[in-house]
Amino acid sequence: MSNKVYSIKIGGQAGQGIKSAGLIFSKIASRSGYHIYNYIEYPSLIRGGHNVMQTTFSLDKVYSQIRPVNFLIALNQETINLHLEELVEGAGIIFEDEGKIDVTLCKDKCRLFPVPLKKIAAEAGGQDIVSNNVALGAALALLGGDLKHLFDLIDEDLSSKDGEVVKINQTAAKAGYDYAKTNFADKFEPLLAPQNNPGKKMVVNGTDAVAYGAIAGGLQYAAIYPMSPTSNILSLLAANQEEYGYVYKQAEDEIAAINMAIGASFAGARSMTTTSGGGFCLMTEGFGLAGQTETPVVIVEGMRGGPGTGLPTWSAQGDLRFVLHSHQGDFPRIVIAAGDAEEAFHMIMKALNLAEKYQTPVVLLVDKNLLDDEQTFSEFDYSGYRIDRGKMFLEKDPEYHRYVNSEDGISPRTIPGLGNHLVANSDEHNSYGYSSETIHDRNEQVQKRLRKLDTCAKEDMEKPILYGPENADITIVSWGSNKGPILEAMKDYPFVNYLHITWMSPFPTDAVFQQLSKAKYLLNIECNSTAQMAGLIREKTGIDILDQLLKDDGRPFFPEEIREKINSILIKK
Amino acid sequence: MSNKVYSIKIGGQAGQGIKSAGLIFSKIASRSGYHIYNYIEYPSLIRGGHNVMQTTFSLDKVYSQIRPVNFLIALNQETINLHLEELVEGAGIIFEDEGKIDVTLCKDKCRLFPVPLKKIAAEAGGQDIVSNNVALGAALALLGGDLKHLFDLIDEDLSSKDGEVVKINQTAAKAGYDYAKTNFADKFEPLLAPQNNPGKKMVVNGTDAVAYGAIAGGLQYAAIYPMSPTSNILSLLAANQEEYGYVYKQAEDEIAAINMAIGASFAGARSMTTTSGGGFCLMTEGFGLAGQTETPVVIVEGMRGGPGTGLPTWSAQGDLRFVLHSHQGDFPRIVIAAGDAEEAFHMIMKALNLAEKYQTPVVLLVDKNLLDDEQTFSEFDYSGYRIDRGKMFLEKDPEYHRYVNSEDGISPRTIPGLGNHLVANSDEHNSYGYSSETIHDRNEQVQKRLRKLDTCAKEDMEKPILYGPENADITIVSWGSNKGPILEAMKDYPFVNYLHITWMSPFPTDAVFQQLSKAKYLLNIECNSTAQMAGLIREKTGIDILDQLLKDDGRPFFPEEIREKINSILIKK
Amino acid sequence: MITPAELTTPNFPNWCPGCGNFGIWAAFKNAIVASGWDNTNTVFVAGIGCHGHMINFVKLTSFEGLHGRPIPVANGIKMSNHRLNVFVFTGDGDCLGEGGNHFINAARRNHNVTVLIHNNNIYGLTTGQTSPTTRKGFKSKSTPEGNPDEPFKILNLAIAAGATFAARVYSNDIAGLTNMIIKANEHQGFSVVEMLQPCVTFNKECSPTFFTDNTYKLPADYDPTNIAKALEKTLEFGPKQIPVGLFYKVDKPTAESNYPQIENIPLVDNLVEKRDITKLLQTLY
Amino acid sequence: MITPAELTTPNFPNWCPGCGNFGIWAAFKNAIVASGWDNTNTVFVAGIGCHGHMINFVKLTSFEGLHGRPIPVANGIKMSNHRLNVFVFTGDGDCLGEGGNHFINAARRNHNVTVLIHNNNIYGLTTGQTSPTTRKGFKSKSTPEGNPDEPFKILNLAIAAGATFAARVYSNDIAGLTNMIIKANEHQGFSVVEMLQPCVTFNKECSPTFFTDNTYKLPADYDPTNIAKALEKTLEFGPKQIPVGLFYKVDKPTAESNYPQIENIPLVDNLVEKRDITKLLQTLY
Ligand SMILES: Cc1ncc(C[n+]2csc(CCOP(=O)(O)OP(=O)(O)O)c2C)c(N)n1
Ligand SMILES: Cc1ncc(C[n+]2csc(CCOP(=O)(O)OP(=O)(O)O)c2C)c(N)n1
Ligand code: SF4
Ligand code: SF4
Ligand SMILES: [Mg+2]
Ligand SMILES: [Mg+2]
Repeated sequence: MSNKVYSIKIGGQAGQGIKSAGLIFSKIASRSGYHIYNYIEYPSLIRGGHNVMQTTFSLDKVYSQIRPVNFLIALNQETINLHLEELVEGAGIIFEDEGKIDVTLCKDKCRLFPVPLKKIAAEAGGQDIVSNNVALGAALALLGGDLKHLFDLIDEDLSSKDGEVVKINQTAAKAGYDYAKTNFADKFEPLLAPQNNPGKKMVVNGTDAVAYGAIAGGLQYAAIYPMSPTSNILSLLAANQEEYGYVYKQAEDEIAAINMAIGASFAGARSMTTTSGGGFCLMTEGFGLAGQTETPVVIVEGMRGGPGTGLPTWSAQGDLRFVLHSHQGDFPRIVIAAGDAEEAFHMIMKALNLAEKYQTPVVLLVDKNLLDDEQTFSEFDYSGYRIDRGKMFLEKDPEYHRYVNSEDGISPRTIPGLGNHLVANSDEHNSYGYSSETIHDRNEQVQKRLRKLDTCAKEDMEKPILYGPENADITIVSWGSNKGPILEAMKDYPFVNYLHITWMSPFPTDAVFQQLSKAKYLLNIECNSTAQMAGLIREKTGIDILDQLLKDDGRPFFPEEIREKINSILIKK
Repeated sequence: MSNKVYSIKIGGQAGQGIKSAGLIFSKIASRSGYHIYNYIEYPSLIRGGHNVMQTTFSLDKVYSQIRPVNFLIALNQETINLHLEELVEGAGIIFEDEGKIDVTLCKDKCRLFPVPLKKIAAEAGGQDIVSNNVALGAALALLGGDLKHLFDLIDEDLSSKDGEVVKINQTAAKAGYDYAKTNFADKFEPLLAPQNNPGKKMVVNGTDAVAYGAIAGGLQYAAIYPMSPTSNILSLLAANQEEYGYVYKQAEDEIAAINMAIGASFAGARSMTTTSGGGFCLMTEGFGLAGQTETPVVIVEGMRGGPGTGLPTWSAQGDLRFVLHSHQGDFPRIVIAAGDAEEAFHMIMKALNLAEKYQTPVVLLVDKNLLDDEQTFSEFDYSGYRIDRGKMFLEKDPEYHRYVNSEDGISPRTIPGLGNHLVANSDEHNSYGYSSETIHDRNEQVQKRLRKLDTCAKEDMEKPILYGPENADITIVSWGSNKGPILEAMKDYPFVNYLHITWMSPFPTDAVFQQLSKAKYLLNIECNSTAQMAGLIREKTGIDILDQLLKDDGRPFFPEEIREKINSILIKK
Repeated sequence: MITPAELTTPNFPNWCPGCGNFGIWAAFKNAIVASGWDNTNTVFVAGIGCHGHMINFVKLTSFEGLHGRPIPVANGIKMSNHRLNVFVFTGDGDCLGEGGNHFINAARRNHNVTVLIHNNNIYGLTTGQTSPTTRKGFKSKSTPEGNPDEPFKILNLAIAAGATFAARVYSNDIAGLTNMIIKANEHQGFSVVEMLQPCVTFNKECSPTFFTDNTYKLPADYDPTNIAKALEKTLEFGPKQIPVGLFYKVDKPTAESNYPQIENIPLVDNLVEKRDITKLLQTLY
Repeated sequence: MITPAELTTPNFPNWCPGCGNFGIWAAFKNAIVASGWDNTNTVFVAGIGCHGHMINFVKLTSFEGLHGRPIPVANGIKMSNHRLNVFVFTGDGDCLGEGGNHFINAARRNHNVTVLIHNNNIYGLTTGQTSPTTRKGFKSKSTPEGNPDEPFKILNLAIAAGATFAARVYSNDIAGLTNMIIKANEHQGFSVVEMLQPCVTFNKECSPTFFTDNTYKLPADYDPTNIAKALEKTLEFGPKQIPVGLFYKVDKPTAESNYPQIENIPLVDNLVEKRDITKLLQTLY
């Protein structure tokens, strides 16, 4: 089986513990030596809505969810109904054996494993919610997995609860395992058989990556107003603040959040905030304030389906142009976008440096899928990271001028309390910081600020990453979390390459131009309706990408859709 | 002299009545048969800063301010110092003859007309502020103007004050006039000699045009938070609401302003708001709310120098990309920009129709110069205007669905209180308006909304306007109030034409492409630092305009700068 | 007149079982039926939060706007058609976090709308962060070591800002809430009803028992017309010390009554017509 | 210690002659000199309005932010370096119009900053529209027929929101204001000083004579520790009935005191260092 990719899906109502069961399953897979990718779907409701988590796993690296489902755990009827079509021939289905779930429609196609989940849970002393562990136990039995991992993970997951709860869950899991072993002996392939000496791999999502990356990167202050899909970042930041010595503060709204972060940064603290598009609307004024006052700040913008409240719990890539152009007038903004959790980890650390080095706001664009979906990675290696606070002026100088003109656009920054007279001013100002409307001061300051982008392009901007062969029949262009399904799809196409764009401002015009102008066939892939990246590329390079694969329904691309598109191009050719 | 262009400048401290004196002067010129263009400069201060107003006038149409000054009224020293270089050989200068103003530097170049302004004012029973009318009287004498016009205008200007005040000002004006006649007999050309049967022309700025256009266009509700340079619009709207039967409401902030306007519009009122870039930041979320709920709203965005608080009382064109891209996700927005007051008048009326026809937000972009600067126009002819409220469904229908799918993207809109169940929803929704996250509903609604732009492009979008010959040696591309100085400059160049772009979204791609692709030499002119329009053109048409004349210091282009640029191109050629 | 059945939508509420929003839902529907509100005379506006889902569950004309912004939308509606009964359903986060500025300024201006605050002392929909009414020390997702911040006293703030009607009811007291919603709407002016709402999922403290155990009715002789007394009474909050009832009511001109141009006829009842502005243009010569 | 001369900048105030901002300017400089505030220990943040120009006229470290947003900037500064004295200069429009949400929520959280409100009952810099403190009926550029809205009572609102220090002073009472600024800064918590400030250009009503004629000092026996009394007293406003002085003061933990990680050393005194997060990453296996 080696490099084959399998998937298991767990579905049920919101509140049935789907997410935690899925995460446990994926960690079992990881500990057993597999690569995984977890994809989760849930509505903007607390209860009752349909939740589903899918773990895709393989001995090879897995880059994204896949469409076919090899194994289904159905905690409710809806799971069967909604995902019937995804089931492969011979897929296994574990479901509640109490007559309530109707499996007639999958009878012929699938292998049915009815398990009295609630009954077993009750016998173990647990409530209905414990069913998920019964099901996990049964699944492990069928897939040849190691029960020990499940025991460990239940232990770790419930470590904050009392020992009795752990016990009940473990007992239930074991009973589920035994039930399957007894009743369905040798009915399924051992897809999850433990490998020898598996390398250790983290199971990490973008939320973990951003929060922990920020902590590693020396974050000192974060002010945040909760908003899906970034709210879990604040939970992680809140939980670890005392230990790591930074401050997390919940603001009354996003306007306050960014202004508090700016105040903190002005005072000398490494600062950030996080939000989604709707909250970013409210930050746009502060965004430019940071640009104009030259105060570092990092904004993590987690995209979800817009406009308006839109699709709060679904993903999108519709805010690219928004973050590139919001706020009146021209000022230097750095905008970078991560393609997966590992990139997000390194980018947030980098963003904290960039903001301070260039004394300007930095946006890290991520999206709901990237933030929520776990993937296996080797432990992040940040040994090469160095804190760079840029031109910090910490002496005392009565002649200190905050906005002194400079070739690279960057003026030495000081902090309050050192004795220098420091003026930060959102009005146009002279080099001292005092309000000024003269042509000379205006031009000097506007141009000084904008020169930072040139400096950044020279010193820090990263070229897009090319995956696949240097020369290819089809060149895919995309960005953000589309990276996953694209790489997954490319496994089958040695003559397709992928240009993954990570810097949007400054934009690596030359590198993009060079790569695209030699491409034989260009395909742009985006999760929005207007091909925002393609527009940017045309504006910057003149290259008009004619073929677009767009999707704006909140769901991620599946590699199958990309393969289908590639095939259709190949046929045309 | 016929088509020659002259200018008179009045300068003094803020609070010295510069603006009102300049306006009176320009109306005298207009009533005497001249075309005028008024340019005003003032700092973001209430008092003490330097204010200056320049009236450019000619028997021909005048499109903008010009650099040379033929006549200066200096109410303070700064006026001399700051504007010395602009004075032409032989320029006249009226200034306070009390020894305090030092005119040594202009002695040789200019013709000096010292007048004891304050003394004359005092003799007439007036305070220092009356000096401006003394000076106007003296200027009229020197320029051969008609004192009767000044008397009339003082009367009209001060109509709200008691009769005594009018009397004092008129007496002072007459005394100034007599003083000049007596002391400087025949010392200057009669540049302002009344013409026979002058056609009546309005002296109107963009503020008047937008406010009165909105009133003419059936405005019913405006909620506004004051912000330069649009605050005077709200004054006009506030003053006329009772007579014309609409409601103007000051909001607590811009977020409230746009949400109140949206609420009013949802209820069935024709609604608008006004702001500048900083306030628009705060409206960006409501902007998309209007898009998502399909609620009509017009936003007048008056640009000033950004970023941040920037240059509150100076002009810019730095918000083009901002209004084109703000808010998360994709939705249809209509963005149009006016080139002068007359365009602004017709555009605001049109905008009110467009918003209701397409049930989506419409931005009218204007700028500080356009809003503040008066120009002579024949009376606006809006006889061809028809109110268009689009698809209004005013019957009662129990099956009414607010967001029913339709080919043109527009669903019939009803209003509350008619008995229909109407749901407007910022969450993604089904055709009824209920929240929905299904792929089907999402795609249907996103695409339905975006189709409105196609419909608009077909039915309403206007092509850019070409000024000058169809074929030219140089084709200038620009937008907004640059129109004035460009047309003024073009008076001297029969082989230069100008493509004036007024629609930004939807964008008239074909028309722009056709015109530009046949141009011999392209020059893009903008008041920003990053050539935002040129970027848009390249994104849409692929045409890369290589020559840019940019300015971002808050000042408008002067026709002289454009001529200089044209000359430099011609030399290169 | 509308019947309960006619208020039913295709969507059954997806709030958590036991959520206080069910009580509010029931009371609102009762009030609608009892008062003859329907699509000819009533509109409600909702914020974003669990409370905001209300628009999917009551078949009455509604607008679900942005998080924190239902009040200005309601103000715009009421000014344009003051014949409508206008309700706002908002949350403690929606109203006092994101939307605090609108709350105080609309209260000050005395817009004639009824603001129903689902106060569950938590951000429900975003899965349990503290809100501006969460008690100090409360442990939540955003405050694992305990909330560092003091809460607002909603009604005290409302009265200080200018609200002319201020009441508190427990969400599961359906009869009392029905009654209070009707009274609040009858009041001409900015009416605030703080609804004590259990969030059984993220705020285990403010449970139904907590509210039934700790609330008491304002005494019959309590005088709701004295502002100083009302300000004092609305400070009270503690174990066994949560008064419910009408704290304050005063008659003052509403925001909408200050505009002569809509004195006789609602704004939207005027035909939208091209206006003759010759007179205005005359001033420009 | 700083001398008055050292506070001078190259810019002379360009407020209108007679503007109350001159008094505030003088008092602030007095307070600076008297208290030994300087660039080693003090920062002020200003909003946008005539008041905001202050940063150009006092040579002390400052941040002029956005209209309505000085308070959150100040909160961020104070949390990052709580050894600094942090002042906010804001206007009635800046603080209660655009910035109202920050005002009430920062008061609630009791950030240890001093908020000095230039209350001229008008939007000065935008040349004279009504503000949230303009009296009903006042004729302005935006209300030629008279202001339709009621004003806030700033201090009443501040106390209801949670401010722990609330005072009112007339701007031209330079000695009194100097003293009150010092006291407000000494107070540990969210201190609000409403400064009655004549705008001689756009608010002819609230003139210096109006304020001298109609203000009176709170009686010596007034007890500023009783919140109910303070709420009542701050309702008072009328001819000859504008009390000035300290209305309310109570000691409560400040926002900054709730964070153990900055108990001993201000946040910014820590070196920014790469942190070892091995422990956190361990949880991901
Ligand atoms: C501008 C913006 N910021 C943040 C959010 C995310 N958000 C949605 S609901 C909510 C809070 C809900 O709390 P509350 O208003 O108390 O409502 P509840 O869910 O408790 O009823 C937040 C922060 C949003 N939708 N929009
Ligand atoms: C977001 C935003 N909206 C509006 C403005 C315009 N503006 C500048 S100052 C001001 C009001 C000033 O009033 P106040 O705060 O009372 O200050 P004052 O000038 O009276 O001192 C306004 C509305 C702005 N700069 N930014
Ligand atoms: S999360 Fe709380 S408020 Fe939301 S539905 Fe569940 S119980 Fe109700
Ligand atoms: S406008 Fe008013 S507040 Fe502003 S400087 Fe002049 S007097 Fe002072
Ligand atoms: Mg809540
Ligand atoms: Mg003010």
